[in-house]
Amino acid sequence: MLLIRCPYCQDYFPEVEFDYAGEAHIERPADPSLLSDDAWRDFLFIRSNTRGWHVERWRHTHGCGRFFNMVRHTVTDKILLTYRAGEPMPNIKQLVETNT
Amino acid sequence: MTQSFRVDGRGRLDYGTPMRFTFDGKTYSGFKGDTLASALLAHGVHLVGRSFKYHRPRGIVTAGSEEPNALVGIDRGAGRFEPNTRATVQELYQGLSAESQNRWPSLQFDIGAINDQFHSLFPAGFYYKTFMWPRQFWDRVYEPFIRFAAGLGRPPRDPDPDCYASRYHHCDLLIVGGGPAGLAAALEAGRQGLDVVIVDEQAAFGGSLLSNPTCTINGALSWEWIANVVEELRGLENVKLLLRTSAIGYFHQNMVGLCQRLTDHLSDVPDGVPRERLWRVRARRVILAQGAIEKPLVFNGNDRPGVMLASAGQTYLHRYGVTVGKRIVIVTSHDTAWQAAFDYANAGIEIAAIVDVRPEVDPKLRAKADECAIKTLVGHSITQTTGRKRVRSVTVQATTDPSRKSVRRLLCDAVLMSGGWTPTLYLFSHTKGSLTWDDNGERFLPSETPEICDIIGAGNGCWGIANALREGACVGAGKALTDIEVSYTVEHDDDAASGIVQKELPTTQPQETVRAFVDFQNDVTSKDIRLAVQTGMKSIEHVKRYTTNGMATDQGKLSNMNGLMIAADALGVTPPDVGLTTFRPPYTPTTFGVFAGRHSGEHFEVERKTVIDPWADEQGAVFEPVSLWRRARYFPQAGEDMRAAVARECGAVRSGVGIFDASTLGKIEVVGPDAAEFLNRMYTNPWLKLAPGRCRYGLLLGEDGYIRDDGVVARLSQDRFHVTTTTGGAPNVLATMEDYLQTEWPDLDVWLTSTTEQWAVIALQGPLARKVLEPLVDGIDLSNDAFPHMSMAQCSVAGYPARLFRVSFTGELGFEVNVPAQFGRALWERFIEAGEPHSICPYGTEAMHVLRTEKGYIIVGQDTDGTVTPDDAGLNWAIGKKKKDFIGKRSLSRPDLVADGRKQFVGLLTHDPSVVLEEGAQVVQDPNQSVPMDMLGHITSSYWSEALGRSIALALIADGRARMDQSLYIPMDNQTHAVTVVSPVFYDPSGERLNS
Amino acid sequence: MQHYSALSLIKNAFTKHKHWKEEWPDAAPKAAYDVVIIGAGGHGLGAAYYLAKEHGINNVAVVEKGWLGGGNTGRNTTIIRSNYLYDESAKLYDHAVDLWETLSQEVNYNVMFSKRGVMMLAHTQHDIQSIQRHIHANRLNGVDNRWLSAKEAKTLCPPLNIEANARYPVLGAALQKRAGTARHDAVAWGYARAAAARGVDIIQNCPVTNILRGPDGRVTGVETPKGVIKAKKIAVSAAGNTSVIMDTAGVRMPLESYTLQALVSEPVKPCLPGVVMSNSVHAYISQSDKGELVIGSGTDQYTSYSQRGGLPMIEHTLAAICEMFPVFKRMRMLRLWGGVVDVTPDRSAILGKTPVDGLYVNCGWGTGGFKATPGAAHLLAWTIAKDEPHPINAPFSLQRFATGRLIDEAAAAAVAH
Amino acid sequence: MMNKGAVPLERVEDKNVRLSANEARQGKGFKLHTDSNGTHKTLANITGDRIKISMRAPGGRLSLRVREQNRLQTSEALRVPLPLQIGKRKTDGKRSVLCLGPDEWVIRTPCEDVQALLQKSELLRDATPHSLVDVSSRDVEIDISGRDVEAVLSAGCPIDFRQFSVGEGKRTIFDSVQIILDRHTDTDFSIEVWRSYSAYIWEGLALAIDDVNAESFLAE
Ligand SMILES: Cc1cc2nc3c(=O)[nH]c(=O)nc-3n(C[C@H](O)[C@H](O)[C@H](O)COP(=O)(O)OP(=O)(O)OC[C@H]3O[C@@H](n4cnc5c(N)ncnc54)[C@H](O)[C@@H]3O)c2cc1C
Ligand SMILES: NC(=O)c1ccc[n+]([C@@H]2O[C@H](COP(=O)([O-])OP(=O)(O)OC[C@H]3O[C@@H](n4cnc5c(N)ncnc54)[C@H](O)[C@@H]3O)[C@@H](O)[C@H]2O)c1
Ligand SMILES: Cc1cc2nc3c(=O)[nH]c(=O)nc-3n(C[C@H](O)[C@H](O)[C@H](O)COP(=O)(O)O)c2cc1C
Ligand SMILES: [Zn+2]
Repeated sequence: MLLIRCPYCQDYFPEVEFDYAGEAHIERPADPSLLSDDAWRDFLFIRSNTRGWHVERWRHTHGCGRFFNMVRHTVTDKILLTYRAGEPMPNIKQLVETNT
Repeated sequence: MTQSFRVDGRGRLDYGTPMRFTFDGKTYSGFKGDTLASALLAHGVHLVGRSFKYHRPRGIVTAGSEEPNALVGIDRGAGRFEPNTRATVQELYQGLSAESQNRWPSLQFDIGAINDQFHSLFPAGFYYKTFMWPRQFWDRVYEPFIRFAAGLGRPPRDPDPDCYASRYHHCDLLIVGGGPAGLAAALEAGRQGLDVVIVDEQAAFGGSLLSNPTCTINGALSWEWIANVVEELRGLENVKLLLRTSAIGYFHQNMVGLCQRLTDHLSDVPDGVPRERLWRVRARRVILAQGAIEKPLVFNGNDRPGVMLASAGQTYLHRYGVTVGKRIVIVTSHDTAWQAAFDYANAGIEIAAIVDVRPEVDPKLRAKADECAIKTLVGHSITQTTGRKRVRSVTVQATTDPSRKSVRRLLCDAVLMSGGWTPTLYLFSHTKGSLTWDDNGERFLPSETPEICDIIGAGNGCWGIANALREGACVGAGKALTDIEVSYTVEHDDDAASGIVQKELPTTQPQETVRAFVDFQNDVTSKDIRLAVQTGMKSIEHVKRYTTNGMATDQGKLSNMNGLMIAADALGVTPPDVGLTTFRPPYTPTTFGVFAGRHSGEHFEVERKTVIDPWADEQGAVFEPVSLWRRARYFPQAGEDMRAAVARECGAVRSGVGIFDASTLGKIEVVGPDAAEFLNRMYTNPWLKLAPGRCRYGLLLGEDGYIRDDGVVARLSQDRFHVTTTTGGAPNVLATMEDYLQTEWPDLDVWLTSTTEQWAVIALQGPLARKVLEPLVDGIDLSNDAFPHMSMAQCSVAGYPARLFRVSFTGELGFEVNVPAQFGRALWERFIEAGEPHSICPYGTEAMHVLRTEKGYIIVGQDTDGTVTPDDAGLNWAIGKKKKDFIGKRSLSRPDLVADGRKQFVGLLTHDPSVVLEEGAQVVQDPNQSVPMDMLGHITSSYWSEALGRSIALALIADGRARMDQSLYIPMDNQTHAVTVVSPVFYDPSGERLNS
Repeated sequence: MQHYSALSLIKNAFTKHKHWKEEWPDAAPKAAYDVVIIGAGGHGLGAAYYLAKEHGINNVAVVEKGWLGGGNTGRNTTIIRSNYLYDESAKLYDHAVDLWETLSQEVNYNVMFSKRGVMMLAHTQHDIQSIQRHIHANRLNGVDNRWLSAKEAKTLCPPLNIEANARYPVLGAALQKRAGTARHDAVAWGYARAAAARGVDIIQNCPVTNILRGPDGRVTGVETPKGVIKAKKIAVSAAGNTSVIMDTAGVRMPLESYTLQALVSEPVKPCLPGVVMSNSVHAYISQSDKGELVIGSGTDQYTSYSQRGGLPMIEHTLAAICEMFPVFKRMRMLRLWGGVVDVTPDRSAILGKTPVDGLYVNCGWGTGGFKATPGAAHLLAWTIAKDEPHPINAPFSLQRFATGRLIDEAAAAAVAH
Repeated sequence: MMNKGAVPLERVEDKNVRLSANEARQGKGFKLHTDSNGTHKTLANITGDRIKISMRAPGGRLSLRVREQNRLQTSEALRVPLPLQIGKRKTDGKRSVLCLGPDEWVIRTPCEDVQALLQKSELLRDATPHSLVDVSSRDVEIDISGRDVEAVLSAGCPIDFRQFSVGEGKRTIFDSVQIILDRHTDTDFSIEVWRSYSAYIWEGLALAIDDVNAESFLAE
């Protein structure tokens, strides 16, 4: 069971208070009707499924209720960082370097 | 029987409290403080079980949870039978009743032992090679036979009446293992004021010190030292001590699972006390001080009852006051077993010889042996043992002497063996911690772990009590291991701990006669491991799975290292090149019950009830579960079955007035200046122009274009909507809405609040509904003109603040009254009273289903299944044609969603009106085609309609709307039903009744 | 290939088992192959076998990053059944079950396919509707599946709790008699041995790090720590790791990899004759031929390649098992492990061609592809050999995610084993 | 304690009849069996010297949502103090306000205040976007106090009570059910939970108490 820092509550809480919500930074197209079937497929279904540092969404469902983002390593499950929804994707390479 | 193997003046038993117990029906006695194993040994009983494959007689090997052989069934009365309990762990209690396992008809005489005669036919992997011919024999003969032979203990047969508990716990420091290292760590950390939890799986703290009463620590004898430390720790409020508590698994971020056994050791178990408790401990820091486990030696006949680990011998002697035999042979490749010999000699027990396979040993040890007058055979190996149910002799021979001149036979009734020590790295490895190979010690040692975790004592490869204490004290104080600040003076330390690691012991016996066991329980011999390698199993993981080495209930605690050494030898590579198999939780087998915890029986999962539920209950309603809720399904009157009750309830709604508890519907209050815009983006329908006081049916899709949910949405005011969802869909709809709102459209000024349980919802449906309601409503004109279908108003009903909807899911004139939940029951009863003159009739979900089916209204999840588009469902009218976008819109134009042949929602009428079709039945065009048939679709809803005097059904049928009036067929097991495709609206298609 | 039989076993007993040969040689990669299959699970090994046997393509390598069979093939709960809802799925899995029936003889290796029956419990009206829909569709598709009353279910499976006052009482069940389990490791070993005997190279401890493509876009080979291995055709059959490898060929996949956990109890004498599954209560269970109860859990919530799961899921699973079988509360968990399952949006597999010439993919089997092993292997071999899908796997194309022609077994059932 | 809340359905033992799925679906084979010892658990208070649980009388409760930039304005207009930090509670007379999220507060106030607040909100609506929703009836409140309170709550609540101070409150879970937990003193807590979950929570607490009591039973 992960221990997750909610960037809104600014504290650590156990995974059971949170829901995973898939890969982060996949923005819904402003006008989907302009997309080809393939492009729309990509939006709907294609995920990076990264083996390594993965940027993903979580929601502190049974806490403050907010969606936020997390950088987690999908092999070690180590959490590098959590940040608020809407903030830009961090430079992971740099972060990893400074953190190790 | 007498306890003729007790040793006077030894043991930590309560000799004042004798206890009786039975084993295989025979009565024995022991003392409080004994384990079942020690009490049996006290009577000279070694033979306690039979092995898995060959049914070889097996005895007690260890004195701990790593025991592979001494597994017994424990029976504590009805529902309290438990198989595979380790006799070495089970504490004795008054009246304990145990039985041996995997033998028939008896432990002494076991037919299955015939397998042993044919062992050469059953090498590792034999079953992959045979039982294939003739093919039919597999199902009927071979497999039943294999399955019959499976398993160890007999399974429990009755429901377990015990309860189990669980807790979360947080601490600064969790210490696993209460030996010298763990205790010293707890002492330092506890004195610093940290929140400490220290656990040990045994019944007492002290670890290996309990088996070493002669050493002194800071002047105190070891047992005294333990008592002092434990007393000090108990006195500290910040320290929690848990005995009989196994750390079972090390999970992410220092979450360690513990299983605490609360009652299995008690003679009288108080009522209602949980049997076990699961602790989920989240610790800032974890210290692993689990010690080390002794390795058996692999030699011919090493599995005979009476052959045990040397340290177990010490434990039985010192802790339990029991000698494991009257004439004992020690066989070892390691120093520590010499101490066992000395201990036994000091206790006056005859040591036949110390057989040490090493060419040379520490002269100090030899000198000490001489002092004790013990014969030593250094550079000797065991080549054979005798004794079927108890070892009777061992044959030894010098390792340097191939000529067999040095062969000699030593009579004995017990053998204590030691192949050295394996640091316990199970939990450490759960963290995905890495191991390094220690060339000197020929063992794996802990290296890096991603967790905040230290490992100390014998588990860290350190030896000697003083060293263990020092490591404990350093790490407990939060210092590095090299920071020697606290030091302990230890006398009679057991620091002599060198040795060599062996594969099989050398032997001159002809290979085919050698049976040297590596995994006792699973009957894996060294030859099996070599055969696996020969067969091409070159990865240790393959060797494990091919031979089952390490897969028994001790999970390789005794067998993994020996297996590895032999496999490495067979492969001709070094042990670290072979590596270990993966360590997995639990550390020791752990009951299902403790994981289930409180969540059993009625507490298995929440059952939600509405505020009107008690009323329905009092009326004798029959309920059904709908997602987590239970809902009244129908209200049978005396003598009525479901069909009669439902027909009556439907009739009342169609001709008079029915009352229905709709409280479970999901409700969301959508508030803010952008509320309408938000709903416009979410739902297919247009919302911007909906006037306050009006309702609209809303349809919600997934981004993939398929129907997810529906419900009526009312506009309360410019910036406030009351959204309803399906009962089951409520949580998902809210979560989906929040998701879009927070992450896609954070700019919208709108907020969502779940009000599902704020409102009790009572539906009054039927031509007389207005008659019941009108007198109770204040200040609103309920006439059809003033308050038409799909109106809503905030008003007071029977004096309660209410949101009143004119809506209908039945096709009749209908109202839904929302009042704050706390008034729900009162209002319901008020309606029942007011409706009495109109014969108001409560109806349940079943009648509701019939009524809505008559009207062709869909139920999301029943008539749709996650692959149905609005067009498929005939709901295109619910799509705002001018809207540029809404969730799922883009998907609706994907090629397959506009292709021909999609399954469309239609009605079906059986040619025989009395036939009620089965929901889920498949529809075909040509009933005479052969299997596999071309299926057009399936029945989604099917009921007897009293109003129509016939059966009706809804279905999803390929190109359904183009098939109106076609005859289709429903082939069932023994007959085929013919149906006609019709519109899904069976009743009042013009909607007159609704608008009256 | 050395023939395995009772007779050979007896003969070898006389020669002290000294003459058993390696079941498959540990091959070093050759410079080039006609076909390289990435992933030595049951699917990949089986495909190599069928390529050699049925299509005469023997110049094949199966490249495995670890030990063969160590992926999900080696860590699954081995449920085999074919009573799926949609025609496409039913055909696919029934094709596999047909092959299971004779697999031991086919590869001369006893994979212990045990037709002990799989029972799926109904606890709610919704379950009954859904199960009935399956049963009827299966019947018309010629797939074995039938309805059992609760009592019949209990007769078949005595430890089952059918008390009416349970939180989720058993209202009935679907039974597929022809379904069951198999010895998972033996499937990998049997295929490996049979494939090796037909000239297939099995290269272990050799992770593929890159798929190489020529200027025309067609595949040319794979990069590994053991060097570049050239190949005319490449099939990726790497379960949880598929998207990582496909990425190197420039194909992004509709896949997410999750941890799925399973556990076994200590072994006990036979007490659970068949396999029991429950969608509403969320657990499934069988008893292995060795005596352990084999229990499957649900996927953990977040994507992971760690093969290691969390405790909450296990607590839930065992509560569910105790709910269905209160007699098992005193049984003990012996070992708990995880696998990495590759999950598609519609929970159905992807088996077919890819946008890259010469590159084929077999993945997305998620929590339920063991049962498909011989079928998927057979169809993958066909697809590689003919450069076009077999009619049975044609609907399982990658293309369906763009057209929307999904095969949504997930929508029809909550758990998909 | 474990009397069945639901009406147990008793299977009719008709020996020879095999129920078809359709029959089972239609409830055949089950007859109604009403439990004599009260099918509805009355939530009798639990009173012991180490732990007490009781149901709190209904009170007023509103969910307030407003963006940070409008927080002060709203606070002033409604005359409710809005604590800044998630998890903090502010009390003003009979009213107390707990911050649950960055834009979310729950206002606890006497029932009779609710309408007045809603009216004020209505007036504020055009000037200051916000949402105020009456949820008084949605939740029920359980008071739980006593020396063993942390141990009892720890049975189902995964938070670290050492980090949860007096005067704080938070949304969390108990036994997988969402609750709002408030800490009033070292040993006084209250749980706010959606109405239909309250019996389950109550039962969970009762079972937890059995477990905690066992500790004193078993102490050697
Ligand atoms: C806990 C659990 C329970 C399950 N229960 C069932 C069940 O009851 N019934 C059922 O039908 N299915 C079940 N499944 C699913 C089933 O196990 C899989 O769908 C099936 O085994 C997949 O087989 P495979 O051969 O495709 O994959 P795998 O056996 O996983 O083989 C893929 C191989 O590819 C290798 N590989 C990966 N990356 C590379 C690389 N870069 N280079 C070289 N090699 C690589 C891997 O090491 C692995 O050996 C379960 C799965 C799990 C995890
Ligand atoms: N000669 C012997 O018999 C012998 C054996 C082992 C250690 N020693 C001596 O003891 C010193 C080591 O002391 P130590 O403290 O490292 O080890 P220890 O063996 O004294 O203590 C380890 C303790 O950990 C407990 N434990 C192990 N796994 C557990 C789990 N998963 N959950 C709960 N409890 C668990 C055991 O019950 C044991 O009490 C060594 O340096 C050596 O000198 C002697
Ligand atoms: C059907 C099945 C039965 C198993 N039975 C046992 C068993 O009896 N004993 C055991 O230790 N492990 C058993 N395992 C688990 C394996 O030891 C191992 O955990 C699993 O293959 C995953 O590999 P890993 O743990 O090495 O990652 C079994 C696994 C499966 C799939
Ligand atoms: Zn938060």
